[in-house]
Amino acid sequence: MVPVQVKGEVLDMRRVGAYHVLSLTAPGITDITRPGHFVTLGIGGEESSMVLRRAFAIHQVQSRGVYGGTLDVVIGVHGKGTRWLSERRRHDVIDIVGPLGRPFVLPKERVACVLIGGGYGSAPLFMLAEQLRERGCRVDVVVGASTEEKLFGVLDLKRLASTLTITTDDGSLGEHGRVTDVLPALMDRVDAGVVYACGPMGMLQAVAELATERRTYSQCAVEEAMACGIGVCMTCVVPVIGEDGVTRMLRSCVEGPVFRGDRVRWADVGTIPPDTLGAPEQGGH
Amino acid sequence: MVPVQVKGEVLDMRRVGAYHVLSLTAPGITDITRPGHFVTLGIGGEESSMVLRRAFAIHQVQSRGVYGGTLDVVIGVHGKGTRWLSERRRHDVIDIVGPLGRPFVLPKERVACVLIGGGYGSAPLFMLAEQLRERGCRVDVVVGASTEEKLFGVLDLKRLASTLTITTDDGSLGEHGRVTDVLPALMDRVDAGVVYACGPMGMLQAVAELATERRTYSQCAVEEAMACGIGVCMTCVVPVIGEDGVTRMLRSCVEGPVFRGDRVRWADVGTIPPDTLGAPEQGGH
Amino acid sequence: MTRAVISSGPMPGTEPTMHMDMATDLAGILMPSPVLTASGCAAAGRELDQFFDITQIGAVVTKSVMLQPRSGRPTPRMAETPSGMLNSIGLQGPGIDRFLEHDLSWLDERGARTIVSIAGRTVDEYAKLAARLRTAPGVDGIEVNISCPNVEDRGQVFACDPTAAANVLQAVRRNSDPRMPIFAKLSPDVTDIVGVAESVVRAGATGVSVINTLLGMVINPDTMRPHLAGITGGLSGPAIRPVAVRCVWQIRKAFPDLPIIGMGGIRSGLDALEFILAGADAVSVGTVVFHDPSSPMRIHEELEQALVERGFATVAEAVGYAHRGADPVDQEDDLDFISE
Amino acid sequence: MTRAVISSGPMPGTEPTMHMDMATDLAGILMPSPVLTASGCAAAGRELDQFFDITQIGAVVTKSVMLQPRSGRPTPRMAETPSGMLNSIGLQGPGIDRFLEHDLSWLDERGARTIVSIAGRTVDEYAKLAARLRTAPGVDGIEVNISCPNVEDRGQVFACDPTAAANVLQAVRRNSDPRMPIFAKLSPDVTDIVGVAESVVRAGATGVSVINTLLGMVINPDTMRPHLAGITGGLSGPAIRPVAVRCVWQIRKAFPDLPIIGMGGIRSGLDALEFILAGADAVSVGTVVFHDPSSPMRIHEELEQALVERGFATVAEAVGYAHRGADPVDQEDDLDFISE
Ligand SMILES: Cc1cc2nc3c(=O)[nH]c(=O)nc-3n(C[C@H](O)[C@H](O)[C@H](O)COP(=O)(O)OP(=O)(O)OC[C@H]3O[C@@H](n4cnc5c(N)ncnc54)[C@H](O)[C@@H]3O)c2cc1C
Ligand SMILES: Cc1cc2nc3c(=O)[nH]c(=O)nc-3n(C[C@H](O)[C@H](O)[C@H](O)COP(=O)(O)OP(=O)(O)OC[C@H]3O[C@@H](n4cnc5c(N)ncnc54)[C@H](O)[C@@H]3O)c2cc1C
Ligand SMILES: Cc1cc2nc3c(=O)[nH]c(=O)nc-3n(C[C@H](O)[C@H](O)[C@H](O)COP(=O)(O)O)c2cc1C
Ligand SMILES: Cc1cc2nc3c(=O)[nH]c(=O)nc-3n(C[C@H](O)[C@H](O)[C@H](O)COP(=O)(O)O)c2cc1C
Ligand code: FES
Ligand code: FES
Repeated sequence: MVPVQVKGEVLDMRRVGAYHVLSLTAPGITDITRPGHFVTLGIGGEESSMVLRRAFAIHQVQSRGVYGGTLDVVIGVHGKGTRWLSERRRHDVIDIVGPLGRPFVLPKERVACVLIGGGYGSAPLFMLAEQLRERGCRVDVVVGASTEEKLFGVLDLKRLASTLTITTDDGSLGEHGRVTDVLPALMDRVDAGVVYACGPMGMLQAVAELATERRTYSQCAVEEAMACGIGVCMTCVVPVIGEDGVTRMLRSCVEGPVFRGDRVRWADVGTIPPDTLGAPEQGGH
Repeated sequence: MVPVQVKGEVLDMRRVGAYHVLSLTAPGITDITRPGHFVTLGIGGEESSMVLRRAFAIHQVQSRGVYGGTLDVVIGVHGKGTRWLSERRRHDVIDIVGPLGRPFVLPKERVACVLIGGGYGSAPLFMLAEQLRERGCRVDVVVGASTEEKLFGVLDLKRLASTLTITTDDGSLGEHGRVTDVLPALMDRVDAGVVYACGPMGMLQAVAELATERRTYSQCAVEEAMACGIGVCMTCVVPVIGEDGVTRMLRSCVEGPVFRGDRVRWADVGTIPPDTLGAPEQGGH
Repeated sequence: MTRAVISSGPMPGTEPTMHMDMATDLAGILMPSPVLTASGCAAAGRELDQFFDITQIGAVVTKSVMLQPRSGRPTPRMAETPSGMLNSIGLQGPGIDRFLEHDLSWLDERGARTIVSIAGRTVDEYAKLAARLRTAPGVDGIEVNISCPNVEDRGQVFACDPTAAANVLQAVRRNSDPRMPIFAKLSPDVTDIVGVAESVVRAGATGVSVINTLLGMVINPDTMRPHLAGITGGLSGPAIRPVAVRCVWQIRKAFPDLPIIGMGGIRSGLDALEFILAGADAVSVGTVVFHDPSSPMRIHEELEQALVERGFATVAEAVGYAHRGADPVDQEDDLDFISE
Repeated sequence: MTRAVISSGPMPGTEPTMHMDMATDLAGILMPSPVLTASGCAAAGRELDQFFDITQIGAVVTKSVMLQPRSGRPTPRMAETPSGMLNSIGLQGPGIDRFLEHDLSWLDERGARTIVSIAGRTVDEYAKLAARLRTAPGVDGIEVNISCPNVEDRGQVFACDPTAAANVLQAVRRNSDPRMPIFAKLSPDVTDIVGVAESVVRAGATGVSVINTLLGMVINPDTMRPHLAGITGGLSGPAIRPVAVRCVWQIRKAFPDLPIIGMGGIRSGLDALEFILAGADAVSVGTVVFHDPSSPMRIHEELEQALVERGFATVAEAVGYAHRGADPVDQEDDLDFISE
């Protein structure tokens, strides 16, 4: 899979709850996209003061049709770049690079899969759910958010999943609480073989720890601030334990964003654990 | 006259020859605008890398109506700021400061006036012509440009002026040549009392010198690069001889843009003439 | 640091329209706001007074004035650059006499607080300027622009040499009322800005203004020559903000109690807050005035809002707040890589 | 200056699609283009080779490598700033052994020209790195990143002290093949960059790379703490371009024949032209690669177009062209004001 850089045309921009769903033409990208891939978008036009691209999980792709491949991303307005994006209109042109990153790994066997999405983190789970079902896997989905309008795609996910469980911190929809409150029971009930998660770091940590405790294989898509998105700048690192037991600071844009949940040192994210390869304390430098 | 800073809404943007005519609501500005005033416009939106405003002569004002005052400016696309402006559409909002600068001085007597515009320099002459005619002055207009499509407002000026003479460098419309080729004969013919000019520096110099030779009073609106447009930065200076015979570097944004043609040291623009007040060579500093 | 004691965190649920007391004591200058204008970006206040009431901001810092009238440099004097601009005005100005008569007296009558910026070509010129200001009414403080070449030392810029800088400040101090607050305006174009700060403070500066512009240049692609008539110019605007914040941070870290006026690319209340958290007691708005002539007042209001939302009761509480607490990373900073 | 002789002006009517020979001789490195990548912004070329053919640009300048593997700094490692960014990566890297095996060998096989950037914490580490490179195939040049703190001298950054900088360059020169082009990468955070250049050239540097990032910082308005885990970081991107062009200009003026690689905020072919006219023999594209991963190739093409339009037959003709002719203003520059 080789990422490409293309000019995409805005086909549609619509509000869904607290989010904006942006549909773009993306010739050359959609054919090779797999669930968990992301794109980066150029921001603010030619004379923009914002020099860095913004990363978004690919939500959906439509490979055929008159536009030769289109994709959707789900945008939560956070700062000035996402605000600018949310103001784009039909026919505006946006620079796209993708597909980027390592996608979710799909099981060879027909195991039961539990998919967990926090906020807009449910966006990449749609494609994942579809492909898992095509392989004959049972798919159960849990989505959570602080409040109802920050849930994304509840209706569609209901259609894609055997069961959909919803949690909100304020109880405005579904269970009152967090995704991890309902996860253990669900994992037991369906005899989960794999857990997939995408959402805020805190949620990923909790989900991964739960899965690891229960010796269930987990795959988590992390979100670290990225300057380049293509592996050349080293801004997006997280501490990950390798096959050899050694912790390294891995680039989440190319070695992630999807990591095995039991390999990421969640509690140490934002630090350099002292036993990391090349850490300052080690080896005297 | 106190300038104000207001948010203007784009009412219309239309192409006229090589130019774009931008109509904006400008409450509070239009009532106090006089011919020769200019406005500065904020460029590129909030996250723009372009921190400086751009200056434009006020072409027309409509003081009443549902919008509580609207104004037109004529934009020649030159660099990135004017390109951005030319891409604005109805309902976009633009930050306006104005009216700025010293306007043209109008004669007390009913003298014959010759107005000369180079390129978009004809834009501020419309209001001027109207007001001169209201005072009973005869108005003759000369407009020149490199080529036909860089002439602005030929049809309307024909209506406003007793005679309209057109020159183009390439002969594509009107006389083949420069405005100064036709000016002496015209001045003689109408017995010009005042000459008004707006256009490129080279043209202003030629017109002013012609007028001064013939002892005709002239008023020239200059165009120097301006960082602030309101008199606080000192970037826009030109060498001007004062009533006391002393040359000073005067701010064209507040002491101009309209200067007496015989007072500007045209040949020395872009230098500090050695006899300027405070010049390095003088007084040993 | 002692200046930055605050126990309460941000107060959630604070009304977005709440007001607080923005009063600021800058080295004894009592001001209704910590927001000032930057020298050279507000002339002597008159023009901006058309856009907002200049008595409502902290103070007007006037364009650097010299002993004699000065014509400045030829045009072009400016170039726009990404998120910034270059200027090369050459300190055009009326000279101190006309400034006192015409500009300072107007500011005084108008009731604005005024910090007068002075610039000289020799230590003696600075001394004379200070002496002239000593008897002038309406001077609340002096800012000493030392980013000028010393004609007695092969044009070496005072601000780039700690000794030369100290000589200027000492001369100004000696010729001023002992109670007059004197700010040395520092250049970022030095290897060690903290060292220069130390030097001017020892020489008698009450505080420092940081930063002046960075030396830069633009080549015009059409003429294929330097765009500015002066060849090089001073870079200002939002582009330089991270450099300015770093300079304020370093100086505040070294001098917990030194009055600091911070500036460099401030465009919004949050930008002003950044400087205050880094350690500035007050802030100056420069280039952004050209973009938005009402900005000093707007920034004052946005800053007030930002401080209220974060639960600060006074401006002083926020000064240097980013330095609070122990900071292990900061400790090892010097031994790690400062730049890639 | 002798490098910049051209008699013909721009040729009007030149076809916009015309090509020219972009071949560039950078201190003996023969390259098909004067456009390089900047160290730390292209890793070791592999990732960018997905977006354009890295053998078609001048050279890949690799991320600064150290003797040992290095984990770098904690995150956050970056902040976006107006027209720029701050980074504080802390030179994360695999160490020289793995770099040679894994990265350099790939670049060599791929047929790309490679300038290897090295970084050390002591003069001895630089010496060892140079010695390791001496026997490695595929090294076309060495860039010595001296913006590192000297652990043997209280963390004083090598690049900020002409003597320390010279010691590093001397050690690298002594341990390298005498014909190996060695570039000292200079920091703009100094009072006198020409002095540092002089010092490293005397010590054996073949040329200089200018500029590295400016030291900056951002305070996060939410946490009210420095945004970067490393507190300060390096400012790069279009925001710093005027500073970078000025540094190239000053060094070219002092050294008419010194090979110079210019960089700092290059985004377009016209930006690259600006550096070349100011005196750079070649240019590196850094931060803008993050914005546009194809940019080095795009900039090569835009630069070619810009040179053709201006009537240059070779890149070398344009190098330093902005210095041409007598310049009265420039003469008096030193005695006038360099900054407001
Ligand atoms: C792999 C990946 C996938 C993502 N998928 C989505 C998605 O599907 N939908 C969505 O709404 N958002 C997604 N994000 C987060 C999105 O990239 C940020 O919200 C966005 O970059 C914030 O930009 P801003 O201009 O609004 O904020 P600003 O605060 O102005 O951004 C300043 C800088 O910080 C970076 N930054 C700030 N917050 C984040 C963040 N949370 N994550 C990464 N970088 C950040 C920005 O990229 C930018 O460089 C994803 C991030 C990553 C890394
Ligand atoms: C008093 C006055 C009245 C003007 N009236 C008009 C008008 O009616 N119609 C019109 O099309 N143009 C007018 N101009 C010129 C117009 O302001 C410039 O064309 C415009 O600023 C160029 O901006 P840009 O972003 O396209 O070019 P850029 O080259 O990107 O501009 C870069 C910087 O240089 C300044 N600059 C560049 N060229 C000029 C110039 N010719 N004059 C002044 N500043 C310049 C810009 O303001 C900006 O700060 C006027 C200028 C002045 C001073
Ligand atoms: C056009 C212009 C003129 C300036 N003149 C002076 C001056 O006379 N004296 C001085 O100390 N600083 C002067 N400065 C520097 C500013 O006061 C300020 O230190 C610098 O521009 C950084 O702030 P800013 O980014 O907000 O503009 C000038 C800056 C500009 C842009
Ligand atoms: C993320 C990042 C990492 C960098 N790493 C290095 C490095 O390892 N070695 C080095 O000499 N310069 C490094 N630099 C500096 C660049 O090579 C370059 O000198 C500087 O960024 C200015 O160019 P630019 O504005 O085009 O980025 C780095 C810059 C960035 C933005
Ligand atoms: S974002 Fe640049 S390496 Fe990951
Ligand atoms: S443009 Fe600032 S003084 Fe005229």
